[in-house]
Amino acid sequence: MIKVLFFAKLRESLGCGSLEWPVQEPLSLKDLRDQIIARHPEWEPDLCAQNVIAAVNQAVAAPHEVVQPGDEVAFYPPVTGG
Amino acid sequence: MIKVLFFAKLRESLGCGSLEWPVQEPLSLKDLRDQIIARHPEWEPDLCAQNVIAAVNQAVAAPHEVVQPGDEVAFYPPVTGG
Amino acid sequence: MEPLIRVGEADFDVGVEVQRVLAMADTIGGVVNFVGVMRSNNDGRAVEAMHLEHYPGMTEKALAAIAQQASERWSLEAITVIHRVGLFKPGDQIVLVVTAASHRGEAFQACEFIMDFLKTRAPFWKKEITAQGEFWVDARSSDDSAADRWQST
Amino acid sequence: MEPLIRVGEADFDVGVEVQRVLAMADTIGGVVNFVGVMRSNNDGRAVEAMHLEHYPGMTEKALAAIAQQASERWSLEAITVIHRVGLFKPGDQIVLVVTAASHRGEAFQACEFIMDFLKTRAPFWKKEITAQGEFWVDARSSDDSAADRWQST
Repeated sequence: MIKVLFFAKLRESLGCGSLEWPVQEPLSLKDLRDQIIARHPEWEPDLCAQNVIAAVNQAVAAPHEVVQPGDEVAFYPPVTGG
Repeated sequence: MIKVLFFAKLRESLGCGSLEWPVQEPLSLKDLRDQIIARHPEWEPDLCAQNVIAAVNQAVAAPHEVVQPGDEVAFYPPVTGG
Repeated sequence: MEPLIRVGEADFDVGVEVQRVLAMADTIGGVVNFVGVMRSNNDGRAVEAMHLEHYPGMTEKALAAIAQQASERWSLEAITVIHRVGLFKPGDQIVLVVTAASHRGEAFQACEFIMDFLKTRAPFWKKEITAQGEFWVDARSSDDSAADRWQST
Repeated sequence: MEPLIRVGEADFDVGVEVQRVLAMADTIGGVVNFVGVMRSNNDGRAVEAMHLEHYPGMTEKALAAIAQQASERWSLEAITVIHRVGLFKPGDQIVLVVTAASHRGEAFQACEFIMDFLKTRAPFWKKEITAQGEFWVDARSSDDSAADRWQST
């Protein structure tokens, strides 16, 4: 399993805050996203938006980064704190 | 009369914090200083030191600035506040 | 020098945080603070309240990483970063960054650096509540530029 | 926007001063503070206490003039300058500069500008009291350089 989290505007657009994704083998962040989109085709515009940021285990990660069972993955829009 | 003030290390070196200087006519700050030195020759090294700052009526002033009866003049070393 | 990082709903008192820092080292010559505050107006839009969401866990890590970078870059005696989350009214304090150093120049630069990176790297999101509805705040490109200028120096 | 300038022996509470500023305008987005503190050590010399002398009357005028320059140069919502005089112990607060603005960059620059000019233009003098005797503090050329850099920008 990989825990997948969505935040802020992205969470609201998808109508989903978190999900558990079944994974047996390591795969790239991009492949994980594509698998999720295959299951939820209506999420593609929001999840593939240019400005969406991804984090693996709470650190910002590039699409080619490899994730594995037990990891925590998050997708979120540009940050606006401070 | 012109009120003349000395501050900090300069005050301690001269052994004088303030004096009333009799003046009837306007004169330059430099001439005022020379008159004071004529009266207190031992003050020359301290009062003519390169880094001594002069103020007229509580604003920093150049040696050629004209002072007149009723003015307040101050001489002091470089500042070290903050 | 262990930075103090705190994320939560509780408000803060700048005076208390300055005193806490001063009690840590007697080599401090200057303390710089930044307090971020909720404005009643954003780009001409009246804002009644604001909700601040974050990514628990990652937020603390991101702030600690930014504080760590600042402490490697400048000679600092103390760093405090407090970021509030939850519901805010205009005038409420949102974020506090405290940097202390022997010399003021380092404290000023480190404080501004931490704010610039916090604005662009830490996972917080603001949603404004107005008479016209609720709106997620867009990221500012001026904040990106502010963070970018530290790369070239 | 009328700057608050205060010179005297009384201590200050940074938290109280920040709240005072926040009560003045609801367009404030960021407040920057600098607190200058007495160090127990100056260039390797242990300092037990310090006496701070000033030129009453001129001090307030000089600080007001510096605040005025800052308010002409940056878009500020509030300025506070508090400078203490008298006898200090290590760790005591000496000076507080508060600048508030809609945007943090202006508040940061104005606060640093006021400190740089205060250090080089306002008539205060420090005398350190050590086990070896009392010594007037020499002006730092680094403070002159800090003030000079504002001329060329």
